[in-house]
Amino acid sequence: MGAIAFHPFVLPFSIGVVFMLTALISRFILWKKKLPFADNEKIRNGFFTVKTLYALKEVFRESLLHRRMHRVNPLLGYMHMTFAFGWFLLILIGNIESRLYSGSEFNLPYYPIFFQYFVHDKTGMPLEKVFTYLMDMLLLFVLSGLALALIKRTNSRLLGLKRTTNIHKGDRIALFALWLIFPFRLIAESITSGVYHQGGFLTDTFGKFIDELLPVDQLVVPAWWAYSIVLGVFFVSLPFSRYLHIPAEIVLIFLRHYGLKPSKKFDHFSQMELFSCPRCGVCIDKCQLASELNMEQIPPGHFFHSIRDHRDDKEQAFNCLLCGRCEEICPVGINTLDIRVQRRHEFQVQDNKIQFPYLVDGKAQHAEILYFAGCMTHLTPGIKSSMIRIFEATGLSYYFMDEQGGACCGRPMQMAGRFNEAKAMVEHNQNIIDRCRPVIMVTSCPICLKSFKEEYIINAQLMHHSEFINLMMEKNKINLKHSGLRVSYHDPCELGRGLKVYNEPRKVLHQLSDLQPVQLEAHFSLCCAGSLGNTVLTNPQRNELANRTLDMLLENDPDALVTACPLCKKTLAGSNRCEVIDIAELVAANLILKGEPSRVLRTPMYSH
Amino acid sequence: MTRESQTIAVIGGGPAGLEASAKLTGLGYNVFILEKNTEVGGHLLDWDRLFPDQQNASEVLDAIKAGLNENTQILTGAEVVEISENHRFDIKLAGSPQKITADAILVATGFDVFDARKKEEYGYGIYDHVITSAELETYFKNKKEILKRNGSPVKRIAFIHCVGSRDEKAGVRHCSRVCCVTAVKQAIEVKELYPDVEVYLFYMDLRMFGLGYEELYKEAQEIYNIRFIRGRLSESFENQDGTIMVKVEDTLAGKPMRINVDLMVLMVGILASSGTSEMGSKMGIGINSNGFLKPVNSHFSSQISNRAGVFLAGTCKSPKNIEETLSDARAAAVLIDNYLKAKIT
Amino acid sequence: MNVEGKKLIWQDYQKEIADNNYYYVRSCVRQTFFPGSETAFLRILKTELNKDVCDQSIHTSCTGIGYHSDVVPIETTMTVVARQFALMTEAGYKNFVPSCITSFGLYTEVLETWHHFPELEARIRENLRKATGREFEKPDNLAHASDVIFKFRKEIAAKSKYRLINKNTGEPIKVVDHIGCHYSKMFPGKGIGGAEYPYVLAGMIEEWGGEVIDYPERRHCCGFGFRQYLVKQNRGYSLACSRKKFESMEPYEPELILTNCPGCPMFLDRWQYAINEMEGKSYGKNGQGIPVMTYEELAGLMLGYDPWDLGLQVHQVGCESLLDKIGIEYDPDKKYKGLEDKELGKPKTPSNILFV
Amino acid sequence: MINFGYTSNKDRQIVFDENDRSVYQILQSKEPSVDICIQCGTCSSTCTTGQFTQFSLRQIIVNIHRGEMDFINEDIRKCMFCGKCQLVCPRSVNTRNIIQVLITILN
Repeated sequence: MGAIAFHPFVLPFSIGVVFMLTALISRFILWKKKLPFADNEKIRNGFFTVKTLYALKEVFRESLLHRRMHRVNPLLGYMHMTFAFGWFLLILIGNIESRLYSGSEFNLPYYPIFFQYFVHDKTGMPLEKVFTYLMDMLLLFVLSGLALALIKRTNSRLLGLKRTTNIHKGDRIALFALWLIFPFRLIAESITSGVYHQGGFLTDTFGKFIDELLPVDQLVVPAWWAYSIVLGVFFVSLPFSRYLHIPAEIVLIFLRHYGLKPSKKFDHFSQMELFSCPRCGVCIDKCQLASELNMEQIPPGHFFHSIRDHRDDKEQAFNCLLCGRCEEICPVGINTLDIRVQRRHEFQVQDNKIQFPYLVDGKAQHAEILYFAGCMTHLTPGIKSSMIRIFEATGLSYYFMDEQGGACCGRPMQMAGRFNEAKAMVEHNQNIIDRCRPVIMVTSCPICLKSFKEEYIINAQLMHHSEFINLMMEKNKINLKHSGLRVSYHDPCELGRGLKVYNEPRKVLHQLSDLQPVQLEAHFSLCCAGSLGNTVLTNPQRNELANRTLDMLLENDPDALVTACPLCKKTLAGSNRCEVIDIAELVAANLILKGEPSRVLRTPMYSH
Repeated sequence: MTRESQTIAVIGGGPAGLEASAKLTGLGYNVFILEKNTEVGGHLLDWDRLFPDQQNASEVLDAIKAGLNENTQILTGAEVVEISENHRFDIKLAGSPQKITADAILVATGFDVFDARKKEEYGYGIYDHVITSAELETYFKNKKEILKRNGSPVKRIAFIHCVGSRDEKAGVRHCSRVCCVTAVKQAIEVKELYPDVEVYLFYMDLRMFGLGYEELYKEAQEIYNIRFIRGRLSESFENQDGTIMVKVEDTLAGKPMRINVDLMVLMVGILASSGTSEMGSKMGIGINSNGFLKPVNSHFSSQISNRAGVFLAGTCKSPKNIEETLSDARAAAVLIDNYLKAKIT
Repeated sequence: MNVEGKKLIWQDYQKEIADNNYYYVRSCVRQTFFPGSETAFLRILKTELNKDVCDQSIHTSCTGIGYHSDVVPIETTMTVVARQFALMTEAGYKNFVPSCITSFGLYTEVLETWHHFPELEARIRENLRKATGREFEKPDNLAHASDVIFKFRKEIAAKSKYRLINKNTGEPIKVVDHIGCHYSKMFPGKGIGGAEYPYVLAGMIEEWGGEVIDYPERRHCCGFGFRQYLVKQNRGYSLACSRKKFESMEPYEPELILTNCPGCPMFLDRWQYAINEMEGKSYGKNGQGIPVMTYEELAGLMLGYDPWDLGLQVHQVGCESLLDKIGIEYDPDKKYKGLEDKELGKPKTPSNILFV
Repeated sequence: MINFGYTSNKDRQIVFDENDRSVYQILQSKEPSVDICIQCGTCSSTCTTGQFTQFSLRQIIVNIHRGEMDFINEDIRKCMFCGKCQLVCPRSVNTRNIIQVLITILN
């Protein structure tokens, strides 16, 4: 060996790497300094624990292998994997190869990258043939991913994506650089092999082919220049493009393992989540606003992009159903809903005046069960009366907290990003609940339940009425007969994706009825479009969405559609396309009561 | 006797009279249409387009007239002076030796619009920029520009509902029914012609009873930006610059309100026409407390008068829209046929 | 504005006014507010028009203010009214002419009530008989004093020394009329021209050469409204009513406000001063007030009576500017001199602008 | 200036032409459904906040249209945003966004 291998063409690459590392490290240091003390403490405490190992494992599985992405969309997963894992292996194996060859622990960083230029004869190197084959294999692997990326850009449907993300200026440079890296590497290595015949099955063959056509000995240096330049360009542009998601996601995974969580405010953790978005585009098709109403800019892929580019994202922030379908599907596990609400909060007028001075202490009464119907339930009196009937059937004592109406739970205000106002309502209701000291607290409205779970401190078993009914059923406190109806179940967003209550309502319905499957269920269920999370949608737009949801729900022509949320019930019933009933109503109508004939649910109003 | 040998006198050549005549001649009867004016067609002649679908009034009139056949004799300028009965009806016409003999009479003498001058405090006939809905309709029909007296453009228009309807002070207790939707229709037409004009409707209640009327109302709000203010005009005044100061109570805001407009359109109500009252008294037909002719039963024989052989159709009985008027006329034709058939056998 | 349309309405509200032998009943408050007015009325009728007018001192208040303030019950009021009619009957007159608009409205209301409820009239006759031993006939003709002047407006014009014309420009003087609410708002048929476009004062203005100015708040009350003014706490409401009228008429630049009610000239005159004292705002030209007059005062001026004999010195808003415009001669030194040159005392001048 | 012991009462009349009605125009541009309100009062009768206060979205809308802006800013802050009004509105006015937009405009 002797002299250090060097050629000026290594400069673009080297400068690029140094620049990128400097930019990234300084960015992360600055960012970490701004983290609240508690978060820094968590990082310090977690660093030298097994958490780091778990984080590394997840980085390997997610950042390199893209396991979650595979689950969502195998082709897309493969594409991401080739780039991430393939390139990673190229670097890793290339490093090993060059070290084995040089026998030195110390290598200049560019040496393995341009190894094929500096070394033409690897004779005597251990496993020489294996490495040559492996490196060509890996290059082919990455190139196959590149082919998919090109297809995605030109015809995303072939990859199972109806829509894909758009590219913007900064991204475009990085994207083209990235695309060019591997073809240029192939060309550089092949040309070099054309002269020195050192390559493997891919580069050697391709090198011979080029040798036939062109004067390869004159092209060696230019080809390596080109390869080095695109690498340099990519590295320089990385911190300013969407490819920042590569390092950001890794950091995010560590942070999550150290116990950092999104807060209410749009803070540095949110920004890290934002930068972790690879803009893969899987959220776009899942967003009903994008897929049904062509509101392309609403899904997180675009929304985050607007925030990152400091474009006006107000409309995007507010015009979202907060149904959670994007969060459910996100391969990176970004808290898309939290970020949406955080952004809303940014747009809201911060008001520190005393909120709702008119809310004075409400009446409280101790009972085993505390029932909070919720505002919306007051517009569906059938649910209220059914719940009372069910409570009475259980023989437990209950207190109907908002029987005469009460303050809102605060969730709609929370979703609008007006936290101070929401807090005032929470405090009001919390006070009443504390004084009631229930064993079980039941609510009919999943929207309220979500608020109770997240914003309140409730020292009781807190549950939705479908969970309560299931519990009572399992404890034999109530007995049900089969209604004889074929029903389909609509998962309310807040109950399902929001609170992960999927099984209880289904267990109850299996007892009561002939439950029909629907195409999109549970995690993947569609939103009814009545959501209080959205203030912008017009009524015709909501109707359109509700009808598409109904199309799916009514596929199996059920006798009735069952749901577990007063708002979903009202919204879906508004179309007059089928009978929509709440699970509580179905239960109440089919209770087996001692000494009293059970009521029969009235015949469906609408035939279809 | 056959249908061909029997004659029916239809008094009034408006939509009801013409439609009934068409159906009766279609059945084979001979019909005399006695029209006081120089032309048949009634108020449809003055109307431009009809709510809620903006169909041309002249098209509707032509369609009705197309149903008439050669058994119809139209006598215009024919004013009924006297009707005597001697098995059949003998009708004497003013200034004409000709006497019409008929086996049955259909009264279709229609309505008059309320004389807005009676609401002195609204200033019709006194202030320069106060017109009635009927006048506005002639503006539309004659493609006359809606301008201020000095030729400058009108920037703001107020439509005043219930002028001579539901107003005991004006001696009218009933609701004229069609003016609400007419106001909405005319407001939209104004906005179509002059999109920049601000249009305000002052109402007590908006009675959008027909299919498509509510939709028209919503369209007025949504598409044409027409504003509805719930308050009834108490009085108006002409300002120095000729604009009209409208004084209402904005009942929804719970405050008195004043607003200056360039033009005020009074939605005049529907009253029994002078001819209707005259026929009622001449033939001894019952008149209800609103001045309209009273059928023997307003539910199941609403086209039959208390006098045998005399039938009633159209707005001489109550305010109606065109559809109701024509249906009523056809019903009357059937009842007349039943009556005469019974006589034949 | 279409004057022809207005005239059509005026035609509908014609009113029978007796042409001689009047029994005149005075107003409680006018004699102190505008003391020259009633004297001028009698002088015009007796000396200019040679009419027979009976002016007695034995009649009382009609109780109108008390009645409208809810302190005098209606039966008491009716009995007092019956006594006034009895005095007329005893004096041998049949044509009743009150000076006050409130009285006129009240007499009209009482007569209408008796017309519809004869048993009530019988009871009142009985009351009067028991209380005073008097009997009465209902008047054949009831007309307000302004109706009488309206009736003879042409005769007055014929005898006039002046006309309502600016002598410098030859333009007619711009006059706004303000009719007392109780003149025709309660019984439009009893007022000349009805309630919406009353003609009683407009007719005089036109006949005497002036130009009648209509303005949007013409129909609005002056703000007297008894209870509004009599209770000090409510007085701001009274003031606000007059202010609304001033603000509405201001752009028309009226040169005179003509009235026919006891309260209206009082408030339209004094509130101009009060507003000026409170806020420094005045509604006339050059920071002056708008002169306010009663129809008798105006008629007297037209006939060449001395302004100080007519009592114009007790007006808050000075009338000299108007007198100068018309060219009426007057002696400024005599303004505050009473009969036989007795000093009346001068009013305190408003602090910020010259009103008097 | 003299204090007479009383002042001129404030006129209650809505002087339409002099009132500042710009807020309605902005509201209308940001939430067009405000135009189709028929002032039926269903929203104000179902209103959760209405149980505790005189809050009435119906009156807020009409007052803003007339340019009567007194107390509007305080009033809109009473709304709890629960959305019942939106569910009951016969004209499907986007009631919650009206509040949202007003809060933004008025601050």
